[in-house]
Amino acid sequence: MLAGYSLGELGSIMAMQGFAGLILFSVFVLMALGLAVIFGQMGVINMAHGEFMILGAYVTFLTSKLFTTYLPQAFGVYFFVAVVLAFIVAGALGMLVEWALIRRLYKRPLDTLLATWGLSLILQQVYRSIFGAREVGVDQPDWMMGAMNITNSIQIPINGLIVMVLTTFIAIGVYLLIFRMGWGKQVRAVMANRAMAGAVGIDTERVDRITFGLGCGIAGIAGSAFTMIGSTSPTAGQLYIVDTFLIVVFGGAASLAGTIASAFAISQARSTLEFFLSGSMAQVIVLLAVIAILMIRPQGLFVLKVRR
Amino acid sequence: MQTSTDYLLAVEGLTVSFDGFRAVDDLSFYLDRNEIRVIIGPNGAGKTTVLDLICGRTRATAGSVNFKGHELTKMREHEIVRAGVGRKFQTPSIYEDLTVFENLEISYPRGRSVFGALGFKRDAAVRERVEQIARDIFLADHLDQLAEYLSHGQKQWLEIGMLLIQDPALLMLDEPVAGMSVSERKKTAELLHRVIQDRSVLVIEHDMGFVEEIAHKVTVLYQGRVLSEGSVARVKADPKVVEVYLGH
Amino acid sequence: MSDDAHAPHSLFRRRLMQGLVALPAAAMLPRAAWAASPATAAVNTTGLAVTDDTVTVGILHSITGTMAISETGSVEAEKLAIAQINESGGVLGRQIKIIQEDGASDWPNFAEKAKKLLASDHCAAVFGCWTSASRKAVLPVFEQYNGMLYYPTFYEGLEQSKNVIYTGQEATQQILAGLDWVNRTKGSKSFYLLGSDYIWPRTSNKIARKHIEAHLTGCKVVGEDYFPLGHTQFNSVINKIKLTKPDVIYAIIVGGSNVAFYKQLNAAGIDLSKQTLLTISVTEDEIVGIGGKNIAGAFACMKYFESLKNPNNEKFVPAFQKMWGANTVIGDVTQAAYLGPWLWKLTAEKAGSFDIDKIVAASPGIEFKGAPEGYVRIHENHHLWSKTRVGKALVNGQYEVVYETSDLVQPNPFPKGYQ
Amino acid sequence: MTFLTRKDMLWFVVLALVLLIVFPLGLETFRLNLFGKYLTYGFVVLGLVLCWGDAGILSLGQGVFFGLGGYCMAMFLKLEASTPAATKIQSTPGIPDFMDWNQLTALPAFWQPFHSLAFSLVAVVAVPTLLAFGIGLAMFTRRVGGTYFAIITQAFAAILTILIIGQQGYTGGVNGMTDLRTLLGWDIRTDHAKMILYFVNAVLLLGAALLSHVVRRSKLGRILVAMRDKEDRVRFSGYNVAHFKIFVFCFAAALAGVGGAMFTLQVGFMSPSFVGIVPSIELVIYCAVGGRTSLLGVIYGTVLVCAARAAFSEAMPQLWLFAMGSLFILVVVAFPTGLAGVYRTYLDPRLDRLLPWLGRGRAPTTATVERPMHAAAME
Repeated sequence: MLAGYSLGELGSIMAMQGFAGLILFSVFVLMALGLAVIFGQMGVINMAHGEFMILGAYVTFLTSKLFTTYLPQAFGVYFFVAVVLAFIVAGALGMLVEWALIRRLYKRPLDTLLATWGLSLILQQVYRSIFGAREVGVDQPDWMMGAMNITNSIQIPINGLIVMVLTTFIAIGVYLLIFRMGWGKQVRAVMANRAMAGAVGIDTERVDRITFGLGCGIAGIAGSAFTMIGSTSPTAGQLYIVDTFLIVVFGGAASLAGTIASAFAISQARSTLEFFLSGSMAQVIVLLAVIAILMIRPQGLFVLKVRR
Repeated sequence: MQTSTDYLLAVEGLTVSFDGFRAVDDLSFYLDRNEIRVIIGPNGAGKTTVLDLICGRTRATAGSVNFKGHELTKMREHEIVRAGVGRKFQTPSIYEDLTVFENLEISYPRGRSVFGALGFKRDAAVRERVEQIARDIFLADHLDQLAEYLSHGQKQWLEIGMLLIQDPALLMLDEPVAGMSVSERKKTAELLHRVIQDRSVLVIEHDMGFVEEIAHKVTVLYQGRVLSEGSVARVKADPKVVEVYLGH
Repeated sequence: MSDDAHAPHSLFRRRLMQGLVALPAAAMLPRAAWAASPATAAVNTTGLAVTDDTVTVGILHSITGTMAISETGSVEAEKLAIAQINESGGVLGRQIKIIQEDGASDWPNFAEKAKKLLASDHCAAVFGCWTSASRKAVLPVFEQYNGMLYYPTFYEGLEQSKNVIYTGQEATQQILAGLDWVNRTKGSKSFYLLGSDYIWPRTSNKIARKHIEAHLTGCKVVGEDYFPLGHTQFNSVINKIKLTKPDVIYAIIVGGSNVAFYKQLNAAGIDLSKQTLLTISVTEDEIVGIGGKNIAGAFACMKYFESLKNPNNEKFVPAFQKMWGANTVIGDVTQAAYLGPWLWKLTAEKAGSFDIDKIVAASPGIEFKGAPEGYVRIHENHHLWSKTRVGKALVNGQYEVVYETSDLVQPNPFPKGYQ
Repeated sequence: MTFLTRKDMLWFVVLALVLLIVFPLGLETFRLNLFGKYLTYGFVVLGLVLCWGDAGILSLGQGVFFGLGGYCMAMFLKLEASTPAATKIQSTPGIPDFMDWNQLTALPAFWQPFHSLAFSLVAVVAVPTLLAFGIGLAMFTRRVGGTYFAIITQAFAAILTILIIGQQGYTGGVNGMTDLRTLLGWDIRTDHAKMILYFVNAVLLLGAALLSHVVRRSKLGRILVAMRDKEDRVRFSGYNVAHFKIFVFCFAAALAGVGGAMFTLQVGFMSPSFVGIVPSIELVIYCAVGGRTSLLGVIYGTVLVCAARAAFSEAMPQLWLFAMGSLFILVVVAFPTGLAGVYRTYLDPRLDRLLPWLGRGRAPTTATVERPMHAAAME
């Protein structure tokens, strides 16, 4: 299919295609980071992760409405306020859920899966009751729309750039918090031996709650960012859940670097294959490849044992 | 010099490294038929790892483990068991949701394939053998009880019983008397004395009183290597051993 | 089921009514009196849920699950139509009672609920279904229990059942006129076909491809791609489009994917005021989620747009928004759903009975002059004669009508040469 | 060794009475047909009892096996319905309608054997079993288990859904295979046929429950439980753990396939909406509500949840989702042993006091020592 085009055209397409892969990569990292914290660090399977993302999207929607009504002159920057709010609201709900539900199930990881599935049903219906079954439209300020022209033939999506920047910041933040500031050490200590961690003075309940809240908060930010590129409806969260889990599992649950590496591998594979094949086949091939690799090298990728 | 095949178990040049850390480093030792060998050593010396390597739970990076002419490092766990190696874990590893009878029955060496298990009949021979073992391990009155409700000592006995029912040529025990009350310990020692007849035994143990009671030979491990080997008296007198282990 | 057999009867009725209305005394009577509720035994010989003053119908759409996004509008339209019919005196003198069931976006569940509505509730008619899959699932049920389904969605065609009235367009009604128009007015020669990966987009694109290759001279398809339902990443295909530079992007993407597609299209710098995009899957409903700014300039080929200027629509839109909220938008399918109860009422009154077989027999030729889209008529193949229109999306989320076929387009669910 | 204790026997007979007499007499035909549909899920949850309850292997892809069994049956029925006479308006008469719409001009090779009922019936069991064998072989010998296994089975469900929907010329796509009419000339759409199919289904389900009971009562059943508790101990007792896991996974898949075939026969079509992730999780939840270690409990649980869902959603669909979500959470958090657990804790002891003769079925010797879930085994 590449015959009959000039080198210049092909070069521009390659550049844009590379960038498309990078955007997909950022999207995947953003989706998976929250889950990597919750599943990787705590061993909890949170099937309601998608619903926490959509909560972030709805918060962004409400923020945009508030700005349109009360602060129209500041509409250009509402998105940054929304990201912070999304983090706070989703994180707070996450902590509430941890307190009410998750802490009773730490010894039964498979059961967290079922309970959080129930939670996701409830959240979907809550969104439907509050915002209606239809999609809501989240307005963006003009500067966030459209493309940046690098050259005449190379255009870079601005919303993609914003997602990339946001992802970079959050990934660095998570890295610092979990691996540099000792928080991760506490989390891992609690996970390895709850009684012992408690005995050496770690407030285990607080560690659990804040970690879960943090993961949900990051999901909220992801949801907020996705209002730029996807749909906001009560059931939209379901679209992300399989991909997200596979990325985290593929990367090896405990390591942030693993999550990022796996997001990179999957996004590049998918974005390249989609260019040459139809979208459906690309997705099937990538999923199958991921599973095949997981079968061949489970020991290399599964670096962490789930808390039992 | 004997060749390695004359021994029941010949461990030669056994090495395993985890991310560059050599938990067991070029380890060699030999175990005679009917010999009772105790492995001692400070924490982190690699004692449990040696047992893991022999029974296939951990794969060796290099070296060989020869058991009755079988190269164990190339075999899978259940094949090693079927070749005659039994292994008791440090914390009692029994099936808490099953009764004592069922725990022993599962270990009975028959019907180990999927369809063998499906067609397995609980006949007189099975029942007799289970009851006999149960008497040996002081649990004859507990056959119908769920293993979950046994005391810690009884759980240790049950696990030993689960090994005995397979009549292994090599029995490996990881701290069999750890965490027991004085009376339980006494009974366990008595039990072990009985079960170690007519077979080779590899024991990890910290309790020196117990070690002196049973050991034919002692191997002292330190940082994954053999520090000293010989009779209890000889090892106790070895200044290197005193320094790293007994003396602290 | 030819029209002629019943023509004398209906002609007689019309004359009779005209005569009655002309009488001064009759004008004084309450409206229901001249509609003169006929005896229940006469209008219902097959055990439907009809009493002396009520008739029960079913509404069967997804109000939970992923399809609730799309189907909500249809439920609202059907309830509005039924409320209006009840206000104007009901059907054959009977008020309509509604039993609403939730299909829950699950096809076997649709079949289960359809069975309940027919076998247990004995509904005289059911208004419902949205996806083809749900319709295919309930179809055997309607045929077995001899029920009547009014199905509102534009769909791929290839079907015709005695027990279904299709109030939306079959594929050729929606596709051909739009392609002709874009070829004629924009001089477009090359087309890139996109779709969600299921039967409606694939069949529609198949028809579009045949039409482009066989009937539009010098035109060709330069690419065709499908994406799983719910796909949200379109940057790669957008690059492919940029590479092939088609005159027209022909997009049949549905559901949440739409939002992702148009937002990413906009972000990739494809300006829809320069690049022609023709869709048959984005109604005003979807634009709410996409955002008017992201899709402004695109063309949609439908039979109805909320902005249509005609007396019927100018009454319909305010009535709808009064009932369901001033911000509610009305898309093509919503309007088609609104037609269902009205067509059924007209048919029942022409047949003088609720009996399914009589409704089936009376259906061909039923005319509804009050339709918001303008005059429609039921074809013998149970689809509607209706006009095809092209609208241009505006920033405010509405379409501006830029083209309208001069005549009603004949429905042709089994198009020769397109299969 | 007694195969069924008296109490097991009693409860099994009670279930048989409920399925074969109470439901048929107490329900109108169309409701009975619905219950027949619910009972097809019963096959899947029986398999889950062994796979998840006993062996601790949680599969979130049971819908895949249910779907495959259903598709195998549907392929036979579709071919029978697509006679040249019935499809003469197509460009290629004699092939299923959806193939014709997708420009296929001949029946694909892999469809050919489905002209034979015998082949199709074998395929109903064999296809899901073979797939399960392949997945199991790859996963269990590599020691993938627990949450990872759950997530990977979920990915399989996603892949198969995309494939079925994408390859619509061969599979009927998202619409599925619809308009199935006759089985060897016998019209399966009439009320009478549905009644007969209900009884066939109920009897098969009772048979499946007995078969599952046989497996659980064998040493293999005890090894499954042992594996869930202490996998290493089983391995170091000389068993190849992977083989046992593969077996139980295949067993569950085979049962699910039978359920799928019965579903197709009773509902009259098969669509990919059963292959996806959501139904697979729902099946697990039915199992959890019934009590994941009780064969009879899960059947009651399934019927109860499905019936409650139908009743709720008729009245207030919004409430239904809240109710369903809360039920899942409640069961998992507060009643992890489900209905069967409630029975065991509250009803069983009373029953023993009221009807002491029931207990006598259990001999006091070691010969009939039972598992802790013994009461659940058949209640």
